[in-house]
Amino acid sequence: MDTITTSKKEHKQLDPMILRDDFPILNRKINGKDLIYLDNAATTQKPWSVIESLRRYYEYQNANVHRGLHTLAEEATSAFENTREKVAQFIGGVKTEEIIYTRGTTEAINLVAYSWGRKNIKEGDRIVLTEMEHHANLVPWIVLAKETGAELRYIPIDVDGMLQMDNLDQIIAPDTKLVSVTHMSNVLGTINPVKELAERAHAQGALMLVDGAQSVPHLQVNVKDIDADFYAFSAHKMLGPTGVGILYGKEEILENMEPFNYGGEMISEVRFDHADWNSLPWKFEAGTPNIADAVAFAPALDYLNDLGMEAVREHEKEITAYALRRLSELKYLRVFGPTDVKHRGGAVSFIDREIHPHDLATFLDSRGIAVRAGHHCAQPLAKRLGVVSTARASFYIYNTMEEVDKLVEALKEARRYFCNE
Amino acid sequence: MDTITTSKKEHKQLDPMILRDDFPILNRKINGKDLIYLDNAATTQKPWSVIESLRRYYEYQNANVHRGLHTLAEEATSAFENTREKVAQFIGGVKTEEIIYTRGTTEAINLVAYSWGRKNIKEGDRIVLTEMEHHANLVPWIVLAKETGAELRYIPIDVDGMLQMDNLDQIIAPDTKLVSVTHMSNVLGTINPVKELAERAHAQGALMLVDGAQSVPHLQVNVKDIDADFYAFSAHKMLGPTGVGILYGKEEILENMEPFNYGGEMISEVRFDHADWNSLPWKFEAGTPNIADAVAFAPALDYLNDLGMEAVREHEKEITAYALRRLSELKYLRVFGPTDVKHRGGAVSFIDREIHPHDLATFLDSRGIAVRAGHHCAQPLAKRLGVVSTARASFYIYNTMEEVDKLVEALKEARRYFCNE
Amino acid sequence: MNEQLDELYRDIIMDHYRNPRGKRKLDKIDIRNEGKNPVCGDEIEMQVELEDDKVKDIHVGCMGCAISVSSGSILAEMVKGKSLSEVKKIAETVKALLRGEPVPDGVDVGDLEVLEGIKQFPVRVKCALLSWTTLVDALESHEKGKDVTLSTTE
Amino acid sequence: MNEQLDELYRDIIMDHYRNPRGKRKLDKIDIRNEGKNPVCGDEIEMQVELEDDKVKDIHVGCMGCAISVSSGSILAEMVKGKSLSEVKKIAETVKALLRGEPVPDGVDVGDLEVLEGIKQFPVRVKCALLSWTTLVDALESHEKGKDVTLSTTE
Ligand SMILES: Cc1ncc(COP(=O)(O)O)c(C=O)c1O
Ligand SMILES: Cc1ncc(COP(=O)(O)O)c(C=O)c1O
Repeated sequence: MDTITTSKKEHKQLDPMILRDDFPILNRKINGKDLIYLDNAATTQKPWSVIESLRRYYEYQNANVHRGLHTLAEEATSAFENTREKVAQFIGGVKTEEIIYTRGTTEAINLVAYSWGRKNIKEGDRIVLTEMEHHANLVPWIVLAKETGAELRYIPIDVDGMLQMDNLDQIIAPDTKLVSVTHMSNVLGTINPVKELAERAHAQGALMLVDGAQSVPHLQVNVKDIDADFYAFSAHKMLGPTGVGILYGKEEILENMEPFNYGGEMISEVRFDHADWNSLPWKFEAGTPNIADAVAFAPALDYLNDLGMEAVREHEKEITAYALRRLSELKYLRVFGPTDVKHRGGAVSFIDREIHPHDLATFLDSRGIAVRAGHHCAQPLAKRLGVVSTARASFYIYNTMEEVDKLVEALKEARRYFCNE
Repeated sequence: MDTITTSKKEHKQLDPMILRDDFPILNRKINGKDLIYLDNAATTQKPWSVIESLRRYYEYQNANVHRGLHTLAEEATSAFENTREKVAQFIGGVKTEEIIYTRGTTEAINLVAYSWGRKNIKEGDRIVLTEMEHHANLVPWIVLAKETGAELRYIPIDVDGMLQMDNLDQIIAPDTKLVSVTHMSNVLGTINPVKELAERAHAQGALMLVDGAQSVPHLQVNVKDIDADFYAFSAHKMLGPTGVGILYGKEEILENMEPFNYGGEMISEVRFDHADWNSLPWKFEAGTPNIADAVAFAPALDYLNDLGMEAVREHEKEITAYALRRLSELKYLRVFGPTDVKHRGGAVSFIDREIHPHDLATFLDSRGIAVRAGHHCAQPLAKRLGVVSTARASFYIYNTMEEVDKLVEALKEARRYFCNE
Repeated sequence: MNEQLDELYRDIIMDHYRNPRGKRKLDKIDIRNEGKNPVCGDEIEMQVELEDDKVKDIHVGCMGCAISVSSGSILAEMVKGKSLSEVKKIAETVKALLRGEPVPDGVDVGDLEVLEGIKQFPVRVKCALLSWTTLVDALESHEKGKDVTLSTTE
Repeated sequence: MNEQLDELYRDIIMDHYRNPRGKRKLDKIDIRNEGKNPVCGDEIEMQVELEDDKVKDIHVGCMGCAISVSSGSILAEMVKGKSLSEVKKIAETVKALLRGEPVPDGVDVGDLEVLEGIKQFPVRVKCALLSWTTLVDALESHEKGKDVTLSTTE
């Protein structure tokens, strides 16, 4: 790839202008304007290599996996398992037995709630979350707590949108069985101290689940260093196709869990009245998996590896710092989340005090700018922030400073349009 | 499409030789031979239109669905929901509220087992299956029966591989809460009288689930005519992409079910201690769905609609009848399943009395012929048939009589190779 | 593109948005209902005073975007003195306008016409419908003697 | 392609397949174990008679394809008189051959070499490994004083 130039510091830098060519959708016109795609926390765009990989799979290799004794089935299986190995490497070099394919982060967390939670969470046990969780890491636990009589506790956030770590011993108390926390907030951008939280969790004998939907795409993540027991993320938020997610789990924990879905592939033997389970990771992968998309996730990982996750993070810090500065010039905006980019990623939520976020999003769309408006699947957080919804611009590797400028211009224009300013 | 010629009887016929051009993979060479793909019961190949649809989606429309106020999100949502409408039409004109996206048949059945089963199946209740079920429609019920103390009963098969319908009142007895039956066996090819079974189930107050993984791709299915309460199938077995399945459920039943997975999209409101559910069908679709593949399922349905499901069925009857006749010439084979193609589809399982099915499959692969060998995810059935595994050739729209001839030739050759005949 | 946007945010809409009618809470409340649009987070509170099964007075308290607020305001202006069946007919008209379908006979479209521009913005249609659904639900339940406490559009 | 196929099904393999060694069941059984390859449905039953911790006699009953049967037969032929550590070493050699890796020093490859052709057929590698895994598991468990009743490869 020629998208990388080595800087003086022997530190790779990425040039969004060059790598934009790899993303065909960025040529699209929206309402007559160049598309400015700032909805990357919802899903990212895909490079040629991923799109081509899908085509190639269906044109040359398509077959069902695992049980085939013919060439296509062997090739499909080996491509499918090859991605699993890449994923295992990508998050810090874990075992392939510890990498389970799911549909996405949501299913990964539900798998834990069903297979681990329903066995291990009892009345009076405590599950610790934070006030900034996405519904995916909230609703499964609300339901589990209702079912079992367990107690939910939330680590509160401070005015900057950072976790308040001072009263932690009160919250992660001895009865705690699970601490489940997002690594990076999809609303505030906050990067949470998951390693420290894992340590606290383990000190109380609790397990640590990390929702990595927003972190794996943007940071170098090492699940072993964090010492997470479970780590969940989605391919579609990191250049990969929709329909593929990953649950990492420590082998000994997965070994002791019951399966989630039941059916083909996940069994070793079935009789009319009994079934035995297959070994890891297949025990958790019932039925025909999403083969093509798993295969096409590999070039997405290759792409990020080629850029280097440090370069990805550096670019994001730069563009986020710039965006925060430019947005702060607009006094009628309220911008949420940490102000120091050391503590945050590139999801920037804000409101205009006079224009409803939906009207703002519709207006920006008329300028070709795609932002999201709403509660971003974190309603309790929105309430905590005292708003119903916010607008959110979220950046990725192909976004430029110029696009930030255009966003700021359009926000000013919106003022003229809606408020006669 | 020019793949259709109208016959004298005003009845569409399909010409596999013409429509083969629509399937790029059929040009592949396997071990120097033309690929003869006879593993369609595992997964089918995909036409250009499906592959192109994936490319187009990622190049022009890719965005997350439902919550977006920008153009891409609107377009993606409308394409995603458009497939849902096509599916609703394809299976007999049901409501879109009754069509739930899943990963495949397996997940669809698990959804019912978790959301409906765990609420409605109690100790002493009976679940009725058949001896020919796929693990996907077996293991979820074995586990549920174990958990609840419910009883499993199996409708037996006769020597031809047809269901024995004479003692049915003993089996579908008053305590029965669910009858769950495959519409078409993936091993025997048998087409089961699901309409009659649904009537018997309903007469006892039980619900009827139909595993349609093998039927929807090959027959005209009308779930309303069958009066099925649930009906499950997979896109990848009917020209569509991997990673998409459908659960049809009657609206009033789905309304009264708890959700399965929990997270974004499936909620209407979330507080720190409580969550309310979204309306149908989204209540059952937590998290980012497999958007691209759902979108690309539409051209697969279009393709089948253009051919006409009657023509699909006619071609399959023809090729299956021919295959059964040719295979019966080889006296050392044992061929399973009904002999009359009125009662069966195009999955033909057989064994050579001297050559192990795996050796046979490896040999056929060396001739470019892809068949499956194994228990086909129906171990109890295999045992019932007195075998550990079988070889299976399964046909679809692009298979030709000539390919059947080549299969038969290769089977003879295998005899010469392994048995010095 | 400004033209399309201007179709959505016509002057009348913006006027209703800035000065919504029906803001005043009622003293005598015969029916209460709330409406929510879970996708957007729009919320509406509605109070109705009846007289002979007709809407005598109405309060519409809406937290939402320009479209939902102005649609609620137009509703407040239009339904006074109307019966359930008349309100239903108007709601049908709103739906038809938003979908670009022919409107039912015998309805004075009036201010409703301004809602037509919304049909270019499918996601916003729900915003415009929220107040109407909430009111129709409330009146229907009241007629059947049932309670209703929450209506949603999605 | 016949060449590749012939590499898989060499004459020696076919000979072992047609006349598998170790067919006879034992009278004195010190260790029993079963092996299963869930993907293929291959099943193996193994009986071992020990003498001073060495394999004195062995029965290998295998229902499976030519590869698993012949591999089991070769095993029966090779392990007599061998200790656990020696059997382990041979099993490692089998694995190495099947993966195309260099074989450990100090093992007389002998008949094992015929298994090399299998490496072109990744799915069949498990068939060849089944008997070896089953035996190693059995001996290891026996050494630790534990019971083993089932081994699987997948
Ligand atoms: C009869 C039957 N039921 C269920 C399934 C499972 O379908 P899937 O693997 O797509 O979930 C299959 C296919 O493997 C099948 O043939
Ligand atoms: C922090 C966080 N967690 C979980 C999710 C859910 O991911 P998915 O929708 O891919 O299952 C998202 C994205 O929507 C997210 O941002």
